[in-house]
Amino acid sequence: MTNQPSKTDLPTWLQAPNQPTTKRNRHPFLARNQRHLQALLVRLAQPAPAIPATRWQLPPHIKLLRLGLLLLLIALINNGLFLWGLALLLGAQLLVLAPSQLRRFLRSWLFSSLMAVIIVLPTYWLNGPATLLWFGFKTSLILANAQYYRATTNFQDLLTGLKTLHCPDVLIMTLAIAITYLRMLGNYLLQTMEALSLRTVAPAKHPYRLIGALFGNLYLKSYTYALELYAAMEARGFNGHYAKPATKPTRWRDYLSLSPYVALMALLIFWRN
Amino acid sequence: MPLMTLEQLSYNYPNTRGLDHLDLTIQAGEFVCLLGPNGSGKSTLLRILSGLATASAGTYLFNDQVITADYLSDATKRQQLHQQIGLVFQNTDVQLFNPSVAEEVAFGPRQLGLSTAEVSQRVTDCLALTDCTELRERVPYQLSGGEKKRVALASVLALNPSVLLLDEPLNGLTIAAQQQLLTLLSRLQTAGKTIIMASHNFQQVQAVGQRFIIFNSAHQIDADVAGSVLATQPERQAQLMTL
Amino acid sequence: MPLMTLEQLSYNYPNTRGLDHLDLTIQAGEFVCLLGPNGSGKSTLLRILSGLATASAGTYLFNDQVITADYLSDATKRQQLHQQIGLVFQNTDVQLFNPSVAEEVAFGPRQLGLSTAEVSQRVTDCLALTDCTELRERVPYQLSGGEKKRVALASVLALNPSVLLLDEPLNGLTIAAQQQLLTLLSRLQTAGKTIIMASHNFQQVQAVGQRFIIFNSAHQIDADVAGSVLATQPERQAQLMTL
Amino acid sequence: MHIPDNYLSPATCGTLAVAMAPIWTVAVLKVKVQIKQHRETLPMLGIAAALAFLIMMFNLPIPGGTTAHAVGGTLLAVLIGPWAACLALTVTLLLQALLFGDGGILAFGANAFNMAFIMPFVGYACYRLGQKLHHEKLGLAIGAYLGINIAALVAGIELGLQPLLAHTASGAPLYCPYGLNIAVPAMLAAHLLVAGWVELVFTLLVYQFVQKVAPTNLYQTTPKTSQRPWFYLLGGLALLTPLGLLASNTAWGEWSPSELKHLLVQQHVGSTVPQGMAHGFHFQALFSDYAIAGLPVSVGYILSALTAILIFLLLIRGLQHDQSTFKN
Ligand SMILES: Nc1ncnc2c1ncn2[C@@H]1O[C@H](COP(=O)(O)OP(=O)(O)OP(=O)(O)O)[C@@H](O)[C@H]1O
Ligand SMILES: Nc1ncnc2c1ncn2[C@@H]1O[C@H](COP(=O)(O)OP(=O)(O)OP(=O)(O)O)[C@@H](O)[C@H]1O
Ligand SMILES: [Mg+2]
Ligand SMILES: [Mg+2]
Repeated sequence: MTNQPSKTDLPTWLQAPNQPTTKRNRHPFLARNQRHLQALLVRLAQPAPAIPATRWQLPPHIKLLRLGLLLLLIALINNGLFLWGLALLLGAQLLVLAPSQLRRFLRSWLFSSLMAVIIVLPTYWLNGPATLLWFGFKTSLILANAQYYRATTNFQDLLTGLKTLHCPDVLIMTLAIAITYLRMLGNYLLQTMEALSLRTVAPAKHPYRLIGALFGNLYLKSYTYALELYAAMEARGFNGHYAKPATKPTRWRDYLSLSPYVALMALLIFWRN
Repeated sequence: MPLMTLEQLSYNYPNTRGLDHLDLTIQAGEFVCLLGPNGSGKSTLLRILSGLATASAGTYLFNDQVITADYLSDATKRQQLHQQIGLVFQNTDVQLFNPSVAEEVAFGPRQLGLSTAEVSQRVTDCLALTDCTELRERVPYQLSGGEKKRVALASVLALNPSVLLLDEPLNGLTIAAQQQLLTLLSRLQTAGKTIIMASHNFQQVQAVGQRFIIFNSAHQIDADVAGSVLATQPERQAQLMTL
Repeated sequence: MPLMTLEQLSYNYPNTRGLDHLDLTIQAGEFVCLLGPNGSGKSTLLRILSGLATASAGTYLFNDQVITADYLSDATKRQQLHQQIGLVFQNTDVQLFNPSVAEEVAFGPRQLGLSTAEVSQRVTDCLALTDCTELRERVPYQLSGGEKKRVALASVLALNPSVLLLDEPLNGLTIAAQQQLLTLLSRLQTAGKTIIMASHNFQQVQAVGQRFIIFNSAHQIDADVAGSVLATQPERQAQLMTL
Repeated sequence: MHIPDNYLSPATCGTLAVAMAPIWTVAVLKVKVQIKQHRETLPMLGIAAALAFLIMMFNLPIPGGTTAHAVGGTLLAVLIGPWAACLALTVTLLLQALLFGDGGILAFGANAFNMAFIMPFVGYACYRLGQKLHHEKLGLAIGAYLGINIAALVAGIELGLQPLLAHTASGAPLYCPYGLNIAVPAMLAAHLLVAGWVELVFTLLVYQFVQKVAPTNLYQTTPKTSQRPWFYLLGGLALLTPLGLLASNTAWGEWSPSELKHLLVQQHVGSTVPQGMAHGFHFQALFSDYAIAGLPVSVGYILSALTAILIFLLLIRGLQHDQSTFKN
C-alpha cells in the first residue's frame, strides 16, 4: 500500500470554516442521565466500607438473616412500644457508624421515608392522621433497617452471605457477573453518551431513535463481551463455581445474636394463638 | 486572542488526581502534540478541552468564554461548543453507535440540517479520506480495531469542527495508514483547523507537530517547546524518543 | 511434535470473512510476530488459537488435539486449554472485571487453588514485572488506557500460561514501557514459553521476534519468514517497515 | 412499579415469594439446559441483569416534559429468552432491593412476580403469537404494552387487597391504605397512559436496532417443552391459599383507639383520637359500593386467590396456544 497524495486532498467543505447553527435543544435528558450514571459509577467504585471491626463482625449470612427477621418483625408487630424498642436498638447500632457514613445514611433514609410518606399522604383525608402516622413510622423504621444493612454491607459480603445460605450457584454467579458488568456497561454507556453528546450539534429529531441505538448497541456489545469475558475468566481458571474467599466458621455467638429476634417472633406467634 | 487558555487548571478524579495546575495557551491554527508517560493526564486534558469534564480548580477559556459546568448546562451553548470541537476517543469502541458505517458518518451532518445530497457528499468524502470506503455498509461494532479507529475519525471529520482533538489516533493503525493520517492532519491544519493530538510516539509525530507539550507523571506540564526550537536540540529529541 | 497446527483453516464472521485457508505450524518455545494491514485477520487468528472461536472450515490442532466446538463444549477440556493459553485482548477493557487491580491479578491464581501466600506472592511479582505496583489498589476501569493494558498483561501472566497470545500489546504504551515489555517477553521465551504477538510496528518487534507471519488484506498468509532469514533481506525489511 | 416495603402485608409477600419458588426452580432448570447448548448464556444472564438495571435507571423524555423509564421485561425476554429473562430480572430486582433501596426487601417476591414473571412472559407470549401471524413487530409492541400493564394491574390488585386482608379490629388498614378502587385505577392509569407507551417505544426501537444489525443475536426458540411446570405452579398457589388465610386475619398487638390516643398524647402529637380511628366506619363506607367489602375477609381472600389462578390459566392458555402452533 503506497501513500497516494490524492487520498488526502481535502474536499472544499472541509477547507471552509464551519458555520455554527443555533437551534434549541429540547431534550436535555442525555445530560441528566449522564449525571445519574456518573453517580452510580462512583457508588460502585467505592463500595460502602464496613463498620470498623468492633468486637466481632457478624458473618454475612447472619447479617442477611437478621435483616430479614427484623423487617418481618417490624411488618408484623403492631404494638408501638415494641417497635419503639426496635428503633432504639437500631439507633444504638447507628452510633458505631463513622460520621460520614452516618450522614450518608441519614440523607438517603430521610429521602426515602419522605417519598413513602408522600405516597400515602392522601390517606390523611381518607382515614385521618393515625393511619398516616402509623404507616409512616413503620415504613421509615423498615427503611432505616434496610438502609443500615446497605451502609454496612459491601457487595462481596452479600455474595458470601447468599452462598452460605445455599443460594443456587447460577444465581450467585449471575449476581456476581451482574455487578461486574454494571460497572463495565455503565462505564461504556456513559462514554458512549459522552461521545454522542459531543456529536449532538443540533437538537436530535428523534431522540428515541438514539436511545434505541444506544441500548441496542449496549446489548450487542455486551453479547460480544459476554463471550470474551467468559473466555477470559475461564482462561484464568474459572470453572463455573463461585470461589469465595475463606470465611471464618460461624460461631455459636453469631447464631446467638439472632436469638432476640427469634424469641420475639416466637412470642408473636404464641401470643396470637 | 488565544483560542484556548488554561489557568492554573486542576482536575481530580474521585480518588486520583488527573491534572495538576496547568497553565497553557493554544492559538487557533496550531498543531499541538501531547506527549508523556502513561497516566500522566493527556486524555484528561483532552476531556477538559472538549467540555466533557470541567475543571476542579482553575479556569478554562475557550474563545474567551469561561467553560464551567454551569455554562455547559445550557444546551445551546454546549451545542455551540461541540460544533467547534471534535474529539476522537482513545477507546474508539465507545464512539460508534449507529447501525452502519455510512450512517455513523452521516449522523453529525444530518443534524446540522444539511441537504441529503450534501450529507451523502460529506459521507463519501470522509470515508475516502480515512480509507474506509469499503467499510461503508458494515456494522461499526463488527470492525477490527484499526478499522474502528478510522471510522471514528471519519465520523468526527464529517462535522467539520474547527478544533480537532485526537487521543492517540495512530494506535492500532498500520504504518502506511499512520503516514496517511499524519498527512491528512497536516492538510487540515493548512486549511486552518487547530489540531491537538495525544501520542506516545515522538518519532512519528515529530514531522508534523509544531509544538510539543510534555507531561510528567505528576500530571503537570514538564515542557512546552515549539518544533522549531526542538530542531536545534538534538539531545532533547533523543530524550523524547525514549520517553 | 508441533504445538499448534492449522490446516486449511478458514473463519467466517456472520457477514465477512475473517481468515482464508491458513496453513501454519507453530513449535513450542517460538516467538512469533503477526503482522499485516488493518482487518487482515490477526485478531481473528488469535481468537481461534485461544479457543475463543472455532474454525468455519479446516482444522486446528493444539498438542495433537483437534479443537472443535464439540471439544470446547466439554467444560473440563476447555478449561485445560484455557489454562495453557493466555490471551491479552486488543481491547483490554473487556478483560478487567474485578473491583481492584490486586484482585484482578489475584483472580486467576486464586481460582487455581493456590494458598493465600502464593497468591499474594504472584500478585506482587506480576505487578512488579509490568510496572503496575503503584496501581495496586486502584479500580481497573478507572485507569488510563496504557495502565489498563499493563494490568491486563499482569493478570494473564499471573496464571503462568505456557502459551502467551498478545494482541497488539504495545499500543498505547510509552516507548520506555514498550521496551520493558519486549524485554520481559524475551525473558519469558527464554524460560520456555511460546509467545505469539500481533503488532503493526515491525521496527519495534524486529529485535525480539524469531518468526514473522505477514497477513495480506485478503485474510491470507502472505509470507512466513524466520528472523534469521529476514536479516539477510534488507529490501524485505524495508518493505515491512512501511507495511 | 417497584413496590416498597410495608405496603404489602407479610402474608401477601410470603405468598407471592412462595409462588415464585416453583417459577424460579423451573427457570434455573431451563437455563441450565440453555447453558449446555450455548455456554455464553451464563455470562449473558449477568449481563442481561446489568442491562435491565441500566434500562430501569435511564430516564426517557416524554412529551409532557417530564421523564419516565422503561423496565425492559419484554425486551429481555425476546433477546435472551423468557426463562433467562426471568432469572436476570430477578437478579436485577434483588440487587436493587438489597443494595440500592429500590423496591422492598420483604416485597421482593411480589416485585419479582410482577416484573420478572408476568411482564416477560406476557410480553413474550404476545411476541410469539405475532411471530406466528407474521406480524412479530406488532406482537412485540402489543406484548410490551400489555406486559407492563398487566404487571401494573397485578401490582394494583396486590396493593388494593391489603385493606381487606390486613386491618385492625376497627378497620384501619395496616399496610397499603388504598383499596382496590384506588390502587388499581391509579396503577393502571399511570401505565396505560404513560409507562406503557414508553415501554412500547423503547422495546420496539432496541429490537429494531438489534434485528437490523445482528438478527442472529435474538433468542432462537427451542421446540415445544412440557407443560408440567405450569401445573406445579398452580398447585403451589392453590395450596398457599389457606396459609394466607391463617396469616392475614388479625393483627398482633391490637391497636385500639384508646391505646393509641394515650400514645399520641404522650408524644404531643395530638390530643384527640384521630379522625379515621374515631370514625372507623368511614373507611367501610368508602368501600360500601364494593361487593367484596361486605364479605368476610376469608371469602375475599379465596376470591382473590381464585382470580390470581384464573389470570394464570389465561396466561398459560396464551403460551400453550402459541407453543402448539409452533410445532407445525
Ligand atoms: N475514570 C477515571 N477515574 C479515576 N481516575 C482516572 C480515570 N481515568 C484516568 N484516571 C487517572 O487519571 C490519571 C490521568 O489519566 P489519563 O487517562 O489522562 O492518562 P493518559 O496520559 O491519557 O495515559 P495513557 O497514555 O495511558 O492513555 C491517571 O493516573 C489515571 O489513573
Ligand atoms: N465481530 C466481528 N463481526 C464481523 N466481522 C468482523 C468482526 N471482527 C472483525 N471482523 C472482520 O474480520 C476481518 C478480520 O478482522 P481482525 O479483527 O482479525 O483484523 P486485525 O488484523 O486484527 O485488524 P486490526 O489490525 O485492525 O486489529 C476484518 O475484515 C473485520 O472487519
Ligand atoms: Mg490516554
Ligand atoms: Mg486486531
